[in-house]
Amino acid sequence: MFPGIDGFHWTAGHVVFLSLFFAVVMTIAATVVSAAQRTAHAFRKKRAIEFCWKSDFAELPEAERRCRHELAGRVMSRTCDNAFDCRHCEKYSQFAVLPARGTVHSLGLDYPEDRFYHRGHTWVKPEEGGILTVGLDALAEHVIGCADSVKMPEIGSDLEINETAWRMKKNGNEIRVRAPIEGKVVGIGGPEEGWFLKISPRLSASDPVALRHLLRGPEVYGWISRELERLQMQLRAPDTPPSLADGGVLVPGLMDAVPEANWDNVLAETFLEV
Amino acid sequence: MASAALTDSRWITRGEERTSLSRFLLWLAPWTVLLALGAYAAGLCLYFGLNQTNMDNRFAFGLWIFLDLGIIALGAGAFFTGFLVYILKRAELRPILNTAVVVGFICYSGAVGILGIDVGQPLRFWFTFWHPNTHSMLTEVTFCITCYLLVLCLEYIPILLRNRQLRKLPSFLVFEHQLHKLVPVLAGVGTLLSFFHQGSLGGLYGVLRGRPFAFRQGFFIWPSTFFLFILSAIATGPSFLMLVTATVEKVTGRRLVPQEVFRRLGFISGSLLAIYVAAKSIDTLIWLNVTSPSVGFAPWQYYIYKPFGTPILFVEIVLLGLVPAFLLTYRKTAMRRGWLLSAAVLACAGVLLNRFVLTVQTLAVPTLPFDEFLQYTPSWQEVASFGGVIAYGVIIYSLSYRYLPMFAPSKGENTNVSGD
Amino acid sequence: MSARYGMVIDLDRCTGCGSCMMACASENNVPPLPQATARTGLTPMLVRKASNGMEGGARREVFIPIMCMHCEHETPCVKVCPQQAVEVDKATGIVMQMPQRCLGCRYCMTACPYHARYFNWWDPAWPKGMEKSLNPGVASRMRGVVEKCNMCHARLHTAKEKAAAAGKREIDLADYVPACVEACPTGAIRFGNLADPNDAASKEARSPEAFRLLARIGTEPKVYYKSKEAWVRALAESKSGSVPEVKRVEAGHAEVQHG
Amino acid sequence: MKVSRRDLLVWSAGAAAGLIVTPVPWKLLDDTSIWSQNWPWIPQPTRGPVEMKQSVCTLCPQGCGMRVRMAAGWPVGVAGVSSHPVSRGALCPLGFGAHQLNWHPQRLKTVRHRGGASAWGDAQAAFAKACKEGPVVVIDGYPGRAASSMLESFAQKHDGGYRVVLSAETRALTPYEKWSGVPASALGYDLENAKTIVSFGAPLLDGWGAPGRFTRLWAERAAGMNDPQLRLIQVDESLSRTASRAWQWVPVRASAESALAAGVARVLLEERLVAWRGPMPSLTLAEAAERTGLSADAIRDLARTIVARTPAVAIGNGIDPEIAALNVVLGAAATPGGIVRRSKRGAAYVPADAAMPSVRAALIDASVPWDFAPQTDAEVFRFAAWDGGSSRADWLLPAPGFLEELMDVPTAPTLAAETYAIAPSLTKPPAEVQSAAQFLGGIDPSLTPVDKIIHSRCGNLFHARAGTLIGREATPVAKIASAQALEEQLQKGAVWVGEAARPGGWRCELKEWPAAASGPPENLTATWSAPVLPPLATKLYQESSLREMPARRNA
Repeated sequence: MFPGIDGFHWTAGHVVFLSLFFAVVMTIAATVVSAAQRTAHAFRKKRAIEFCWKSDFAELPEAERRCRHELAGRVMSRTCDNAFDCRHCEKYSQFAVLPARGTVHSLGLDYPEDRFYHRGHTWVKPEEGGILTVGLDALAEHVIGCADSVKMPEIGSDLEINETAWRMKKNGNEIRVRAPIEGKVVGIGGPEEGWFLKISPRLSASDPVALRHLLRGPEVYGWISRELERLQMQLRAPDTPPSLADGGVLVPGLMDAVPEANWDNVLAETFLEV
Repeated sequence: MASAALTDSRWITRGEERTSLSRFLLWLAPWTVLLALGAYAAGLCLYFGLNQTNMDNRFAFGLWIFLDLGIIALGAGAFFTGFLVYILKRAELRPILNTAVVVGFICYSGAVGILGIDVGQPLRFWFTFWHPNTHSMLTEVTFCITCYLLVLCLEYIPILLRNRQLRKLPSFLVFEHQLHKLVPVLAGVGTLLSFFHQGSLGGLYGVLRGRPFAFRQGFFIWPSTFFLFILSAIATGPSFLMLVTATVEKVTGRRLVPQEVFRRLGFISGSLLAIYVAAKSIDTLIWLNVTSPSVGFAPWQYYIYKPFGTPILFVEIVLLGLVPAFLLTYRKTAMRRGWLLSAAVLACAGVLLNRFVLTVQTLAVPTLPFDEFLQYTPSWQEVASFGGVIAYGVIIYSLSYRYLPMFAPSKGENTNVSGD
Repeated sequence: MSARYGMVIDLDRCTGCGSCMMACASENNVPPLPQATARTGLTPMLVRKASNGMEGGARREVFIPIMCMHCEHETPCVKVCPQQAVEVDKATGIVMQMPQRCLGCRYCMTACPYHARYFNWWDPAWPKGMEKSLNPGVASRMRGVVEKCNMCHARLHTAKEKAAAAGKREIDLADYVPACVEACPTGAIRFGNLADPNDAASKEARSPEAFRLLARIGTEPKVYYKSKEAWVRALAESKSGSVPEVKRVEAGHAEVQHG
Repeated sequence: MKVSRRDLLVWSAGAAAGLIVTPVPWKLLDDTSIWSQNWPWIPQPTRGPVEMKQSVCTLCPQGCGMRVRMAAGWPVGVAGVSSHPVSRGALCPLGFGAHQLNWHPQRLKTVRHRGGASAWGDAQAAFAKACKEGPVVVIDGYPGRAASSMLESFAQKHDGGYRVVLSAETRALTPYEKWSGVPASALGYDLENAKTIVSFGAPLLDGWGAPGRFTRLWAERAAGMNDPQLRLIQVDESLSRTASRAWQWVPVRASAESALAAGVARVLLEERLVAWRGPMPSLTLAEAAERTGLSADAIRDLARTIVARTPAVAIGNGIDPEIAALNVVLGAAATPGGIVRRSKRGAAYVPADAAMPSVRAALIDASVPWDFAPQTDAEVFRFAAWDGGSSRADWLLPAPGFLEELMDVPTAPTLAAETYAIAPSLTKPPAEVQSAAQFLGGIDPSLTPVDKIIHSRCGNLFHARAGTLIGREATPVAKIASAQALEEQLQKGAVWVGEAARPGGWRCELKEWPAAASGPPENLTATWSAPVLPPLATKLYQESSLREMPARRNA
């Protein structure tokens, strides 16, 4: 194939054949290389997390991908096609003006009105000085109870939205809590005052769209009641029929109370994992 | 308790019901034994040389070449489905796509593995790339198969990376995401390659001027078998996919793909098979009446040797060609799953018989007037390595089925991920 | 002008003694392997037997030495070899097999209609000490490669050296005689340059009694056979052609005998 | 100038890059193919100076001329000598592998006594003892050699017997001894002048006599011709190698040859197709037809065909008086183209196959065919270069192998003229090896050693001034300067050929028609008498359907 090799002579066949062959090889190589490059690029542009979240989101069951406006009863049925990112959702405003029809009733769980809620069961509470506090919501607290171990991020580290904010371990299950908002970690709350993060958001909290993607008001009730329903479905003993989602009060430390359940699935669906 | 016992549930795609790990291992055990036996036999052949086989100077090709041609033909479903989905945009076939890729990967890697044993000097595998003789169909086959195996690996990676644990690593997931967007390119390349080497495999025998039983005239540098092989391969590939899926459904007792997909595959397979049978019949007539006599061989003399009598022609063309083609396309039978699957079995058997006739009968039939008809029975080493490849396939598929989202709806359909 | 070496084998003279096979095997350092059989052995020159299919007094048999036919046109093995381990030497017309480049895929063996190619199924081995008796002009092949008759290429090489030493460009054909030709006790094998119209061999090749096996396949073999008996010449065709032919010839032959 | 490390790095990198575009790395990569060819465990031929030696094949009494290729002092190939007056460039197939015989795994290298290891000393002692205690018989398979005369004179000195195992060709000539008084060893066939040859089962084209002699003759005068100058008629029960090539094949019942001979003779005599007058075979034509399975007409046709073109000669396979008698009837005895007396001399040997009672010991020379078993209970000393297996000899004594000892080559059986040649020793035998002659010389030093005998024989040839010396060119002995020169020529592979036999040097008296041969004719497959076959021959028996592996050869 190269000069100086006995018994080899070039023919037209070689030229055609080899050029074809190398064209193919090049194409294949190019494909791989470009895929690798794009990956690297995504990381450089800090968009890797976004990609991950979006492909995770795509894998979520239909029931978990409901639009907030459906939860609030503004529309009959709508699947979110924007990975819960209402900040860049052009449909948002046109639905947001509609009146909410969701019935607001007691959930037996404490969801204060002054907070915003993320589908990964975290709340966001604006503090003075544009700092935001992020913590686990009541349902998550009830499910997990007291975690065996918690791994909080470093102070000063940057969090992307939907990135794993902190990890908890309970009965051998790993729980990844998704960050409801992007920003820099400025403070960490320990076990005694309940695990929470203090975050200085990338866009200031005063920005109208800064927290638009988080649930509030009636949406929360719609969402939580569905979550409770799902929880009950998942936790019920195989033989008993599903009891109505009448907001039966959750026992704290559910994981210890019902150890035999398939917690792997329950936690995954609760914390938007695939 | 469940957490206490040895479990791999965290590796199984969420929402997929899979049998317990112990039962799965129990299922794998026999196959692993077979695979080990095959590996041992292959080792013998590599260490002591091909005298371990029952091949000889007259029967220079044996069971292995038949295996290669057979599984590569059946593996054609991979590139063809890819072609249908990505190039012809037949989205309804998506559910079968992953299976197609995995099956293709198994078939091709298996074939390449066997080829590695089959040559007398495996250490010199690279010579073909080094001193390529472009007039040899085998060169074309070698080049294309190596490239296509590469392509299949690349198509397999995205499926692999979508495993529940692997995807937790952001870099994997992003790479998978990026690669997946380029898969259509690969599908295109794969189609090109496959068309060529499926054909070249047919050409392999069609060009044998010295073996009038296999020799065919053709178009430009390609004998007619070149095109017949492509046709038969793409005709039976879908049938084989259907069979694999149906088998998995039987083993797992779960419905994996909608019946509609089966019917669709069946129809594609059937109509292509019909075309193939027509072409094959014409080719056979030309061969019997023109090609063969022109080099001094009267057709009847090929078929005076038992068990290779004229019935084999009938079986190949009618029983395993025309009949399944009809069953797969005719509405009434195509609606009935039972008919559909048995037709698919016939179709696959047909392509296998065709490869068998071309590889084995060609060598058995005498050329010189004082030659005698030859017998050949493979040695246990040959059979064992054959079984090893089968076992390898079953194991790879089982693992993929258990740990990868083979039939789970792939992304892209239900949401459009905005790229960079 | 390039030579075209070939042979004309007079089947009427072949007594099937096997001297050619022995001489060939010894010239080319073919190992005597106890485990080799009729189907796995190495016999670059192989004398085979054909009959007119009759029984009793009417039966006739002929011995047919088979070696590589050195096909000139569309040489099947050359066409199929994936890595140019076989080629037709332009200067001599000899089909050269290069074992050191052979992958051992055996595609050429399936391509050869004469079954004149052989595979080294075993490592070559000789009884203790016998390697001292090997022909220094020819290297022994290794397991896993294909080999065949190279028309005693080593002898051609020697002849070339001799010619070169004498400052001649063309070799003297008397210096280049393949082992089988040299060994034949009846002189049944005539070796020569078929491209030279005055060469005895090429003259014989053009005689009406000359024929080639499977000539109609169209590979232009350079090994010719000749016989006065029509039923033997009928062997040029495959069975289909020859079976009825032999019957007719046999009748003729019978009277030839007692006449 | 000063070279920084950085420069070095840059340069080496550049060099590496540059190397890629030269053919060197690719060429090296390509050469790995050649390396992968030469694994250490693959034997390769030993290189060394190549030279051609001329000699004579001594593996059987046919004495074919042999060109031996020597490399680094070892024979690496053999070929025929086209100038050789007898073999004319031909060798038997087995001869072509002979140069590898000395490496045969069954080569005898040590003295063996009743299966156990022993030493020459013991063998010598045992034999000397035997000589004192009683008569010893010396058995030779290749009479007429210098070594033979040593064996013979030893036997005479120690009032023992000298017996000979004659070749089948010579045995076929023994019937004439009775009728003419001429020893069979002095008779031969004048094939060169025959026009019709009737072979009664003799494998004329398959190892009968010197391979080159008849095959060449046949190829020149008969092969493939419808009306050849030399008509070969083969009487054979099956389509043998010779029958399939013969001008005519006469298929007869098994071992009905002599009956056919008698039948033919009767037709010849009754129809007065021959001049000869004498006793008529007792067998009637009808009986002959019945015994042979041929029609009476077929036998008549055969008889007429035989005399249609004369001289005609019948050749039998082994001792068969009726075939000999047929030759007398045909007038083939003592006429050109028939059976001729080739020498005045020629001893009548005592055949070894007769029973040998009251013999103390028997010494068997290496030239005696391996499967010959003496009819005696004496202590047997068997010389052999190879162990053919299943030997009943008490002593197995390792003899020199092929081309390992100096030998002279007397006239081969069936030849029409006398010949003499010398086979020098080309390679040196392994230690521990002795020929029978050397052995006897060791016991009785008064015996003249082989080289002396050869020397004196050359002297006699020279002084006789008869015949021609045929080397590269033929020179009459009369023209040769000295006995010395003659011997040197012979040492270089030249052959002495005596005068052609004069017509009618002898007469045959056939008083009455001989009795039919006792028992079936011996089946002579090849003249090969070595205990083993060359490995390559064994290989070809295995790897081709050309020949059946001889049962008796466990090579």
